[in-house]
Amino acid sequence: MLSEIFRKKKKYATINLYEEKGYKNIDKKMNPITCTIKEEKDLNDASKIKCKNCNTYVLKEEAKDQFYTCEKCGYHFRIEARERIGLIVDEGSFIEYDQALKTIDPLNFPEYEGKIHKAEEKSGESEAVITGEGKINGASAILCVMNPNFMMGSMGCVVGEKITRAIEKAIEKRYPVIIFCASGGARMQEGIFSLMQMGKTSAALGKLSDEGLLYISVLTDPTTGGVTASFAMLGDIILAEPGALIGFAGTRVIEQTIRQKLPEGFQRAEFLKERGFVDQIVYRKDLRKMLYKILYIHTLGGGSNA
Amino acid sequence: MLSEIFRKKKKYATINLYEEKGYKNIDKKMNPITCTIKEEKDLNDASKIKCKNCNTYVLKEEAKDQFYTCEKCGYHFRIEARERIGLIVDEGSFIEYDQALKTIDPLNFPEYEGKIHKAEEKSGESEAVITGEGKINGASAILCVMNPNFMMGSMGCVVGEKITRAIEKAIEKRYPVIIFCASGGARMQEGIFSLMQMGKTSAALGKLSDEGLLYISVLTDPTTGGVTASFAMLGDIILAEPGALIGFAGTRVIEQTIRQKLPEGFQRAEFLKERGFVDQIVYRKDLRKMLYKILYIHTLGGGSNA
Amino acid sequence: MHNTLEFEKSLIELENKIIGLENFSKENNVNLVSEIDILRKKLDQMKRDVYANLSPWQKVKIARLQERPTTVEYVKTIMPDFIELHGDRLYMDDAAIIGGIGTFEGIAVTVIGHQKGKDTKENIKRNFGMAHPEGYRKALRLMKQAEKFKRPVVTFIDTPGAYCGLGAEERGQGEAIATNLLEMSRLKTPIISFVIGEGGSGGALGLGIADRVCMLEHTIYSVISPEGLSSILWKDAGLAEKAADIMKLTAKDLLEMKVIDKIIGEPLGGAHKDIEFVSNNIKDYLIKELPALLKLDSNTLLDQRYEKLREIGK
Amino acid sequence: MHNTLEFEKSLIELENKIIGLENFSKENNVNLVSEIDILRKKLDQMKRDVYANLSPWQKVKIARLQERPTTVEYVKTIMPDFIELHGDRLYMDDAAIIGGIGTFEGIAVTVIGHQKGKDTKENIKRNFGMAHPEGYRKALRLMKQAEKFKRPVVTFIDTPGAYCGLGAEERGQGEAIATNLLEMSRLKTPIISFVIGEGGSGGALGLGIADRVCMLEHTIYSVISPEGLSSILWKDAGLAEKAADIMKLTAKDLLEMKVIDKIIGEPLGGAHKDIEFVSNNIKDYLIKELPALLKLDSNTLLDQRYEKLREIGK
Ligand SMILES: [Zn+2]
Ligand SMILES: [Zn+2]
Repeated sequence: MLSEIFRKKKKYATINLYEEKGYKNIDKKMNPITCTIKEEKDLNDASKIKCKNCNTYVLKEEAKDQFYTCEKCGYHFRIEARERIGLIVDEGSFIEYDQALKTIDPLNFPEYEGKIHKAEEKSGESEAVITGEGKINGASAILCVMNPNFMMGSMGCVVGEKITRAIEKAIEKRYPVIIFCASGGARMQEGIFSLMQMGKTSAALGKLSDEGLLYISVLTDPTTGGVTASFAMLGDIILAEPGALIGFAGTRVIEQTIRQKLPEGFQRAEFLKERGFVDQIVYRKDLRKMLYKILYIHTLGGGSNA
Repeated sequence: MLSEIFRKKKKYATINLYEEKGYKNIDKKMNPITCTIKEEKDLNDASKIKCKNCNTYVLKEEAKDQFYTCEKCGYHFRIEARERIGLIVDEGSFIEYDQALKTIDPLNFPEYEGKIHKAEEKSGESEAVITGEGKINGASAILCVMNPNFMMGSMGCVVGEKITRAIEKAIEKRYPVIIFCASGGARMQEGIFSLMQMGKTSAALGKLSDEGLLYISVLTDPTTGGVTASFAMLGDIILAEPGALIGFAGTRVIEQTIRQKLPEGFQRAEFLKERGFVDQIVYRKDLRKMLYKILYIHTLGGGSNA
Repeated sequence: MHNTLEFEKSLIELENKIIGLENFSKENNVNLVSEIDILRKKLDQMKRDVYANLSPWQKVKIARLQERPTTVEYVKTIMPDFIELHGDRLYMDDAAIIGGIGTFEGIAVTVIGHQKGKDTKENIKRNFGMAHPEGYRKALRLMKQAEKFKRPVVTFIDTPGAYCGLGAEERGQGEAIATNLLEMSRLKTPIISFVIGEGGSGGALGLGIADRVCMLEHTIYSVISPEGLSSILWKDAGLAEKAADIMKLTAKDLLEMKVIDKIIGEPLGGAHKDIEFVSNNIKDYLIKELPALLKLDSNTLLDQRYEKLREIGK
Repeated sequence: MHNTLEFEKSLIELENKIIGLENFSKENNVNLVSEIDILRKKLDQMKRDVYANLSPWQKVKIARLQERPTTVEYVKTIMPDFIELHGDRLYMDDAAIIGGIGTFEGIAVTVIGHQKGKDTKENIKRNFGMAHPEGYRKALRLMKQAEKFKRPVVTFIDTPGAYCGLGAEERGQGEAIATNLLEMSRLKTPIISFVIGEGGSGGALGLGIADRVCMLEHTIYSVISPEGLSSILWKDAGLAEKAADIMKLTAKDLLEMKVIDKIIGEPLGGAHKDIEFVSNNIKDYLIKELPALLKLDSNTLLDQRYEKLREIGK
């Protein structure tokens, strides 16, 4: 209870304690990054990647040290879900859920199975999201991390189901939920089932909210379509990586609709913050620290659950 | 219970019943109007009033028959609170509350008492709002009716207190509340006390809402300032009379701030409806019927309290 | 009839021939009663065959017909005392979604639906039923009001999709729909949804989280338009018919896949041929389903609604 | 110091003279220690007299000083781990109101306040602390979040008033403030408000419904600005000083009238002379008042908050 803390006259002590435990050493604990970047296809040299923003070729090793951002312009490369997990959670703390879950191709959609196989091969993953629990500087959380390279991070039944189960697990364990969004939208090949995953995941977040539990949404490049119109926008706190494309409709669709080019920076993270939909833009190198800080503040709760 | 109604197979019967009881005869029951119009000062002839909108001179008797609207252009003249009550409630059903409540001039403000006396003389009323209970075509409601001619319908402690008491009475009796707003804003002569009436009335409406009771706000010309920024905008349903000026800041203040003329129709009821702040524009002649209709639908409740 | 559907052409041709015979019979005083009767029966059978075997693409065409009854027409016939309530109390009144209150069978009901126009002028005002964020926020405001006053909510779905434009993105189309999904999933009052025309993607779902979801017989509900799918799959929006064939977007498909609860029957030729017929079917469904839903305590209601969503693609 | 206040001129003159004497003493090696000490004491006494007897108009001037600490500066000193959270999730992030979370004495707290700029450039960005509806809606979003997570809310009030412009009217300035008044009156978590500069009318009250309302010593809180009142009463905004005299807008007036609960002391010369001093006073007040408020069950908390509002002008 707060009042007890106050009575003990531990005046202003907590903040120092907190600084000690948390922020200062956090960078040193960062996990080694071992995965490779797979999204930048136009490589001349396997050891280099080209920055989409400033067209510089960056040494992969150097990019790694920069949390996969361009040293020159700060551009954030898209990264695989497992690399993301490596950047965020304490080493060895991640326990994956439902890894075996695979789509049943509910519409018997032409060529869908082949596409899934290809995506599996290319990514080494079984679906477009990895879910599980882990610790961030010691603070437990449920994490759902989308993979922008697995069929463009599209949401079908497996993605919806894994995220829903993870949220339900969070309710059971009374953990906060963090979802890293990266998606081209709903997965067309699963038709109406993919649309309904928007409702399912949102309903699960409604339950989480009713339980008074925290949900942090982290928007990374790209977050669009059905993911934007469901869990991406439902965070108690919504963070975004710099420059991330975030929107409901795709750029091309809008340009066709309004018959003009979109203005520079439209649907970028900075634009969304300006428009009131993002709490903060956080550089990837600061993300772990920021998440920990929010989790830490949150666990202090208010008067009644502290 | 609805399910009982359904079981009895009284299919589609209720709507007819309702038409019979309510709508059809409602206009015939309209009270005779006996008060005089006091706001239009520039009269050449006591039997005529000039329409501010189309500059026509209208015979008072004829205006009365038109519910104090201009026959030619439909302009709604400002009307006194008692005339309004006469237009709305069933004859003889109105019971006034707190008529004796008078301001104590809390700031000892220069010339305030004199102004109050003048307003009393001019209007024959003791304050800028009349509160009480009455029936509309048999349906009970608490009514607060502001008087645009009593110190410009400004809200001081008495206005705030009378409205708050009326809301509290509604909670006690489980009646719906209807407030007819007409106000130039907070009453400067009561300083911070007048500002605090915004909080007081809004808090009372919060309690009313928590009790699941209905509040209908009717915006008439003019509804501005502190009244707009409190109870006027808090209706579950917000109706407005055509052409009514409705806004937070006064026209002059805005024009000074932005250093340009305001566009035609800005801050008028129709503009506010377009902008999403008014549910419907209702002609004065239809207001009683509309209010009854809403009260009637409302009393049917949903499944659990029908 | 404007907007003749391709597959109706032979039916219309036969109908015109029958009318010709009738006129001939009358003018020349030749008795053709039994012959015409046989032809009429044949025509009726042909119509039944055509409408019983519509292809998905034909369903798409019917679902989009401009003559098709819209939300406001169903509301008028089902709830003659409907009062429209405007505005989101935040930014704008969006005419692409309408909402309000009225009485049905002696109880107060909140109705909300996408609203297409009946002609070009109205369609411009109503943005062809494609709502902006403020439309979804108006819907949410009215749903919260319904919850407060314990009124059930009925929604009518009829949209090509949420609008894809600058303003819609700027004002948070994604946020608005997402918030509706979440809030509808926990709204403490029964919700029943009817797809009455096009159920287009997230824009449809934004009014579609419900305890019961029905589709009229000749409507569609899908994650993307057939044109959209074909242009993504085959870079050719002209292959929409082919796309429709694989999408499973008809009422029959969705009922089989247990995504919806009920198909509401339409008259031969589609809802616009006899709106009373469809309205009565909707009324009957409401009369059958509402009492039981209204009887549930809100925890059970919400648990069942959650389970319903939870089951899809589990 | 820029922006010299009229009534401080003689104090500054004397101070300069003392500094002159000190320099003279040092340069010429003349011992003036005791003389200077006497003068310093005199100056101190003069300052005390001036600041103890400020006229309402002088208070207005101090409350509006550009050097005066703003919300973000108090937040930084009181809650060094503050995380700012942006946006109303509806239309825009309004820089005239800031909000976020942080820890205070080991508990999580939500802080919200008007934010003026420290120079012209920042003031343009922050609209001189005059919020649009989206500012009040951001505040409400953060307050509802605080309620959900059982965090107390601290607000800092410092605004000439809510902005009076086209966009503000179009997007419902009145609605936004009104909704905050209602929602703050029933927010199930403690709220403590501090007027740290100007408490201007409805724009101030929109963050000001609270369980405890404090004013810093040299702040004002009023239904209209002195300029506004004088231009209405006497058609002359230049008579603002005269208006201020009759308005009862100082902290002392409001405490006497029982509209506020406490005056938070400022250092001699105003809060900007020693922000730590003021921050410590604010901290002490929070430490004294928060525990008891946090202990109340939410019904009692809300009943007491209601009674507090209810009593004003009863
Ligand atoms: Zn670069
Ligand atoms: Zn006229």
